[in-house]
Amino acid sequence: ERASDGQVNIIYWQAPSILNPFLTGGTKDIEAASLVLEPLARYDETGALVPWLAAEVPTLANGGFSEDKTQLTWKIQEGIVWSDGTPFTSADVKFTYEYCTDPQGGCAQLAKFENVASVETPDDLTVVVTFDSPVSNPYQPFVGAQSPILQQAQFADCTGANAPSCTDQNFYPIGTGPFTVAEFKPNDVITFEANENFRDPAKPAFATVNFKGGGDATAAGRAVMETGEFDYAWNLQLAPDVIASMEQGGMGTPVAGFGTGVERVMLNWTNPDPALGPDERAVIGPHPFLQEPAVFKAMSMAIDRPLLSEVGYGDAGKPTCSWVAGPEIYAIEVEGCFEQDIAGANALLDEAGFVDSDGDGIREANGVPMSLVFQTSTNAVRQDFQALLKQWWSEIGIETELRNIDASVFFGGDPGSPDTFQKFYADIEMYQNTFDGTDPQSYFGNGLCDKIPSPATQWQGENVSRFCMEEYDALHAQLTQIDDPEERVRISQELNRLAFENGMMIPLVHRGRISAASNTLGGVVLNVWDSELWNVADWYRID
Amino acid sequence: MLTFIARRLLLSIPTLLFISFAVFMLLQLAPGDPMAQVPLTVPDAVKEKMREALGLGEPPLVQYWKWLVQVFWIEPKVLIDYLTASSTLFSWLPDTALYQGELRVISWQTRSPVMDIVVQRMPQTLWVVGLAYVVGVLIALPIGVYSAYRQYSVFDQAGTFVTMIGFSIPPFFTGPLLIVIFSVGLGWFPSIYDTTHEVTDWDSFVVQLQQMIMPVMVLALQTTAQISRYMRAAMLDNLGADYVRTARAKGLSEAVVVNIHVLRNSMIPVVTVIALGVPAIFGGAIITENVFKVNGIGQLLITALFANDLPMVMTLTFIFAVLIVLFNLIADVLYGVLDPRIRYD
Amino acid sequence: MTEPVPASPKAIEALRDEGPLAPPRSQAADVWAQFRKHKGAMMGAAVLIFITLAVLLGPYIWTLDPQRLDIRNKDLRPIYTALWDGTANVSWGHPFGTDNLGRDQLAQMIAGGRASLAVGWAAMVLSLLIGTGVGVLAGYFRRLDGPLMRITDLFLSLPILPLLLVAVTLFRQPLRAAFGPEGGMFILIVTIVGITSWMPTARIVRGDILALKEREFILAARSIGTTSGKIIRRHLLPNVLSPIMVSATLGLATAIITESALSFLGVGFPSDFPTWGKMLADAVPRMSEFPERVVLPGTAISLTVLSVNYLGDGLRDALDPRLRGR
Amino acid sequence: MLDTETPDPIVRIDNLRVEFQTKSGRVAGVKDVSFAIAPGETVCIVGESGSGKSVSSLSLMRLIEFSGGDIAGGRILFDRKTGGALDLAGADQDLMRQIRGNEIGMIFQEPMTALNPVFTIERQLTEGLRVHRGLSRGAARARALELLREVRIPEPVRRLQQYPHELSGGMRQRVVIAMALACKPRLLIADEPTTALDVTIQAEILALIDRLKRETGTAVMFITHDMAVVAQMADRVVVMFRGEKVEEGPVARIFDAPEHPYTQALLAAVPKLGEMAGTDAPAPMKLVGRDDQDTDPIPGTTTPLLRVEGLTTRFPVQGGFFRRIVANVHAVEDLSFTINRGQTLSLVGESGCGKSTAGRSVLRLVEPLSGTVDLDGTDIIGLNDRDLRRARVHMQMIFQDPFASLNPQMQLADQVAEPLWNYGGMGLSKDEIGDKVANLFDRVELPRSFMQRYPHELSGGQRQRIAIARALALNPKLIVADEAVSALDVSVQAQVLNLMLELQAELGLSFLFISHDMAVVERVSHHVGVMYLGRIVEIGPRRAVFEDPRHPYTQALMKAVPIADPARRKSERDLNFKPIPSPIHPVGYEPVANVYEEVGPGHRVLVSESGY
Ligand SMILES: Nc1ncnc2c1ncn2[C@@H]1O[C@H](COP(=O)(O)OP(=O)(O)OP(=O)(O)O)[C@@H](O)[C@H]1O
Ligand SMILES: Nc1ncnc2c1ncn2[C@@H]1O[C@H](COP(=O)(O)OP(=O)(O)OP(=O)(O)O)[C@@H](O)[C@H]1O
Ligand SMILES: [Mg+2]
Ligand SMILES: [Mg+2]
Ligand code: NI
Repeated sequence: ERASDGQVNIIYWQAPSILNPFLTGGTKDIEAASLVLEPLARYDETGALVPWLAAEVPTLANGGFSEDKTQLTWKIQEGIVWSDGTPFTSADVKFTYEYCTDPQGGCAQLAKFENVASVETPDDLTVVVTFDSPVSNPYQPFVGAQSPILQQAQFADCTGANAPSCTDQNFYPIGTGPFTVAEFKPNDVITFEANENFRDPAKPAFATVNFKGGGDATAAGRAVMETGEFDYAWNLQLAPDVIASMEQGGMGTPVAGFGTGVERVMLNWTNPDPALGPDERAVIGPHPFLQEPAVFKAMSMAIDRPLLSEVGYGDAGKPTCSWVAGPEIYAIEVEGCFEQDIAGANALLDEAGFVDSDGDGIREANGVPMSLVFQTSTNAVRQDFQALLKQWWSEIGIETELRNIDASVFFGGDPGSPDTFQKFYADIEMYQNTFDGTDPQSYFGNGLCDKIPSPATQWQGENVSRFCMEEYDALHAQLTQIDDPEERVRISQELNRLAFENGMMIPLVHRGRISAASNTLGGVVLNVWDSELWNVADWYRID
Repeated sequence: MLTFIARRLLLSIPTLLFISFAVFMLLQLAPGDPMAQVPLTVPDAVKEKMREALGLGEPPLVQYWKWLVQVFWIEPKVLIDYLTASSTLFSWLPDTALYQGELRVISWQTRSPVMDIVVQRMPQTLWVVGLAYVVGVLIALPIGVYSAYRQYSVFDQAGTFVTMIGFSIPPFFTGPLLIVIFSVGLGWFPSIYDTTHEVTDWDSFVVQLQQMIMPVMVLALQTTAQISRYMRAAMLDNLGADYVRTARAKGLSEAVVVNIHVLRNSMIPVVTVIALGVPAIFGGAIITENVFKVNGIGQLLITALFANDLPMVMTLTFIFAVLIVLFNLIADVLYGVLDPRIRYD
Repeated sequence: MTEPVPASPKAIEALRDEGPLAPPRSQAADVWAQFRKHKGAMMGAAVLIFITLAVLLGPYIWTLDPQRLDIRNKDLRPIYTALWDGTANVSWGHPFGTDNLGRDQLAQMIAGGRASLAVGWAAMVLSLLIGTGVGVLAGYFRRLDGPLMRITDLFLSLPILPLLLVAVTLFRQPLRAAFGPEGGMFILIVTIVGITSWMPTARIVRGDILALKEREFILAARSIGTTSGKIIRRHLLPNVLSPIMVSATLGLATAIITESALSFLGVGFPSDFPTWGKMLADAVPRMSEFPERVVLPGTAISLTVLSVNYLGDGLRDALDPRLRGR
Repeated sequence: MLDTETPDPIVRIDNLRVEFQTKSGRVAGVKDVSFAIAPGETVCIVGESGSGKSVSSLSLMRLIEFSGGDIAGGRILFDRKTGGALDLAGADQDLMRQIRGNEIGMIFQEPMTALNPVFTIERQLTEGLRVHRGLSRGAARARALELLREVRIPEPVRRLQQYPHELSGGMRQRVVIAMALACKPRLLIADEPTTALDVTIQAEILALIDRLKRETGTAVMFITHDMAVVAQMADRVVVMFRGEKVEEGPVARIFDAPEHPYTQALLAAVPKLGEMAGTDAPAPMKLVGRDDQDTDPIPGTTTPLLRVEGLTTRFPVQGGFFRRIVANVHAVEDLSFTINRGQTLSLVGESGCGKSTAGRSVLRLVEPLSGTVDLDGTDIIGLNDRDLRRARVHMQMIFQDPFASLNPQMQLADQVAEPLWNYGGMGLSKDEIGDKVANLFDRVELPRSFMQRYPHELSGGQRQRIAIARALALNPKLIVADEAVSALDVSVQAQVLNLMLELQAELGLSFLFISHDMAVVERVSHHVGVMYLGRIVEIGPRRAVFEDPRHPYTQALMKAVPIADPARRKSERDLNFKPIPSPIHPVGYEPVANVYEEVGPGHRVLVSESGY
């Protein structure tokens, strides 16, 4: 029954600062907003697409997706109303498209609407999305937590340049979701109330949501599992032994799910030598020695992936040698990849002529010592990884200097900061990222030559390692043309292999996400393909 | 006295301008771009527009001037409007409408007026950090007095020992330690501060007390350590003074001699030390706030910093500077009030 | 009553001043004698010397590399836990135990102490130099008082974090190039802690100088032709030593703790470079299973601060000839 | 001899011994002291600094415990109003609290610090009354007012609301006396109540205590080191020396026929006003036990060394919103005098009349507003900083407070050598400087073993000799001695004075001697200038000024000086003092120029407005 279970307390150790997902890139903001704003369809915990506000997912099979792959027709469920009681119509969907694509607006999710030529509304419940060219994956706009639907009535005056200054709208969006915003304190706490007008009269079970932000993962985990103050803690990036000991608290349990995230070491294909000056660093290639196959192969061989996985993620991690390790079908198996082979690595390097010529324990490549600056974000597990990798590489005569940067700076993408992962002012760096849904095509696009970040693109661009290979580009182009699932898998695996064997990066661990839920909280289904709070309407209290 | 205050206030204006200018220029030096949060896909032209909307791209001096106007002209107008419209104290005044929708100081991070957020954060900071200061002082004073009165006694030695330990243990250790003991082990207090909690009756007040007690104690430990040292030194200075002997010769009891005659004199330097410590309250206690999730001013500053939210950082820093200058003045005035020998003209 | 009248009046004897009774000794011996009487100070000195020697000589005696990971021997408990817990996982090879990656805790304590003490002392000395300098100049030269005190206000209102972030981004590269990653960060941290913590010292010293300046012996020094510089050096500085000492002891603690807070916030030394503060911060999540990991560095920090505090107390007494006589 | 003891003394101290716990073991502050005080009697305790006077009195109040001492032996029998004698030495502190302030009142030495600076006079006066008498606030206030009237404070009603710092030293001391008298104690202990005060105020306070004693019959224990005050006040005298009583007797007997050599020496060292009558030049004092002494008069020369003309010094008083100068303290106003080589000019006057400022202005340690200072042909006022520093070689200063004028952190030899270092050693090598310093120590009769010591290890007299040695180091022509002996015990004072006179005779030094003590001035000066409110009201040869004072202020001053002779006691009626007007005048105020009338050779008297 609606609103019968009192309050649910959710803690995110990063605090949301805005509730309009079109104006922010932060997961915390998007997931907080997902309690209120909903898309037409979203991914479920298996990565499968499920209709949400739409009546069904349009496909080629049911005719919702045109044969020429340029038109997608959504049918909206009947009887959906906004939380203010007004009906939800296709006009709102069209408005959302216009809102985000307004050139003055600075929409953060513009990529979702990249190929969209137009959005038409033949009637109140029908939305037709037309693409400017055939697309193999049309489920980008209005799908997933990153592109939900805004209410036209509320945001009509907030388009274009007005978007950022509409504080009220951005803080208190009206949505169709199970909850409405009662109070928003930026960077601190949000109070939600059950939506009176939610389409399922029995949901949500909770009357209010207390969404707290800020702090650190340890405290969040402790608050759920040890003290029981909170019911749900998001994304606990903690060492497995720490999580295990928290579980001893008996108030809650960790929930894990495997998504697409692979913790990997990116190798810099350009020369990050500080002497080159800011505009030339990370632009001019090649790296003095990192592109030597012997070098990156030896580095990979020196790694004990199962150990890393165990130390860093426990049950929530699996060693991997794939760049895209999930969904599993796309992953590749590499012979001997999980075995550490220091001797072999040393032999490989010796053979390739990288020897320690001056006896300081560090090999030289063309006269320069093989010394690497290794950066990553500040996070206990990553620092442990760094230490382990440093040690292993030192055993094969490669010296590493560690550096860690605050996550908000490292992932902040600030073109002015020298410390972003995109700028890559280091030899190697470690992080993971994920993609939405289960189709890896656009993610594989991150290895294309034209996605290289550079000053010209304000340092934006996803090909962070500056890996550039004609063969790879060609193969990826092929992938975009092919529909046959099996063929897609084959090409994907091939792309994976190319990336691994040519030293784009060194995959380490396919890591799952761990969150924690209170033992008294029912209905939690961890979804790594969409917002973790995707089914919050189904949550209830176990007595 | 009044002219003294007025003159000092007048003098503090150039000081504040100087400070704000220096801080502004310093922040300009910092690399960073508020467009950081804007995703990669936004075209350059759009970004340029957004940048202009935020007042970037102009020479620093112009930006500084704009900021000054916003802080000293537009924000006060908003404040007056608010006071005359909805505050309990001044709402009898006719509603003013000074604020005509000019651009206020906008946070780049949340796209909302900085002042609104600051006002929102104030209560937490005041409740916790402020109360911690008060508690710390209240504990420190008796310790200082008694340590001095029984100099080199066991109490004195133990006091020194404990306060120095309190001083040397960082809050990021004491905080979690208390949490492990009292929240996890005993389950007495919550480990996470609820900033939405409102005190309406006795029970909610008790809840408020429970959630404040640990952060307050962690912070108070530091204050206690310092203030009790000052108090002890001041008491020692005064206990040997001639007037103490006079007071005793009058046949006054020890309690009166120490707690009235000596204490009153010893408070003079200590009160100024206390007053000078007040601005730090508003600066927040970043680490303690972080540990207990008291999202106060400290947390605001650090998130703003990491998110490159210059208007927020600048405004907070400036508020801090204002408080420092103000409390410097208050300390001086208090000195004069407490010590009749000081004359201001 | 009858008073016996001495036969020959030796009145001049009666009028002669009594000189100091004890034979004169060298100043150093005097200071030492007084210092030795201060039990706390002696203890403080002993502890401090022990800690200093331990971190300086430790690496030669305990030669394990603090950064060496020995994953098979991770999470060992300190040897003493075997006293009450027979099943504890201990090893004589790691008397203080190991951390979650198998780094030897004893070696880390030694290496961490080197860094923490170095940062503490260097930052303290820097802040004392600036603080005393500004305080003396502001107190002594009327004209400098206003400007210098405004600058003090400015620095008081500078938040340390923005400053650090700015400094890190501006200077890290050149410093790293010149002094290596750890050396560069060391210089940065020391400088930042130094220049953001001298203000209280400056205020106190200024106040004391203002008071001292009115004392007659300063006027006397002027009347015998002592120049301002020499007045400051010979007459003022020795007399403000005691407040400076107090600032110094508090400053050392603040510096060590600020460094650890910076590590805690992730803007300090490289992550594999141990300092006491960082060890403490890193161990906090596992505090209940492995209490020794917080207790050991925590105790080290407290002991250092305490011993410096007591040492300062004793030195202050010993250096002040007025107290020394008693 | 046998004392004629009153049968029932109010307090009787028997074999008192007081010890202090110090770091170097237990030391005795008072070794063995016995005496008694009868009702209505004034017993003066005299002795030098450190002889145990204060310790005895504090023991009587049992306040000694609070200064770290304890009564190690002896009895203090106090005759309580009710119920006979009580041994205070063994009484507990609760009982003592009832006695203190109630049956025994005490006046302390330092009026400046004896009052709590942050409470009003009313509060401090009524406190004791309310504790002991249980008076209501109003009644206590009425009584306080009455007390203030009794001690003759002007405007008593206003005083009640004032704070101690708003009162002058004399008024404060009266408040302290009022406080001690509040509960009509039967014994009043006065511990050097006038030492810190001007002669004029001292005379008033002494008269006041004397009158109160006569009117109320209170017994008074009067502690002082000033024999002149003893002569004025005492019925009986107890002489103390290094913690022991050495002599006791009626005042006339002590002065006429001192028995103990210490008493004899003490009395010989006291300069008595009028002693030098009939002589022109000063001469060293004859001290008991010193046979080798040269007491020839020192004539000096008549060639001028220092010529001061129209010297004016004002201190600005800032105020108002912009801290502009709103008024000036006219500290020194149009001062003119001349000092001859080898001679001494003394400036006398009450506290605040500008003596120190005058001395410092001459040396330009404070910047004078106008006037000329000509030292041996050098125009001091016109010099720039560098030349001024050079010129300082020829003029040195000795300060009043031997405790404050030496750097506590510096060894004595270094302090004496410092002037030499400052001038590059004056052409001496390092060893020669060492020799010179050692010679200076000999010169001022300090053992060379003191060279490595610190100031706090020396007595006041020894320190003042260090200050003299420091002033002599550069062989100056002129020494300004600002109250150089005021802080010293009489015997030490005599030695220091003699030393100064000897030095003058030998080295031909000139002194500008600043003092408020008329007897000392009479002893050392060739010429005397009497200052009032920044002006010299009378100046001339010492003999002329002392034997024939012309200005009314000089005459009043002379009258106030107590004379160390019990036969020449002054009565209260002789005293007639007006309060000194403020030297602060608004900006723009131009005082009239000084006009003098020559009444004798070199003897000039101010005839224009003086403010008196
Ligand atoms: N608190 C103390 N601790 C140690 N010794 C003390 C203390 N107070 C006084 N004395 C010693 O006791 C002796 C007597 O001191 P007391 O103060 O009675 O002298 P006094 O005659 O009053 O001198 P003055 O004329 O300077 O007041 C001195 O030798 C002094 O050093
Ligand atoms: N630095 C100063 N600033 C302002 N006023 C001063 C200063 N020094 C002295 N005065 C004032 O000048 C006047 C003369 O002071 P001065 O010290 O010369 O008197 P004095 O005769 O030496 O008194 P005492 O006998 O107390 O030493 C006093 O009213 C004093 O308050
Ligand atoms: Mg005394
Ligand atoms: Mg004077
Ligand atoms: Ni006899």
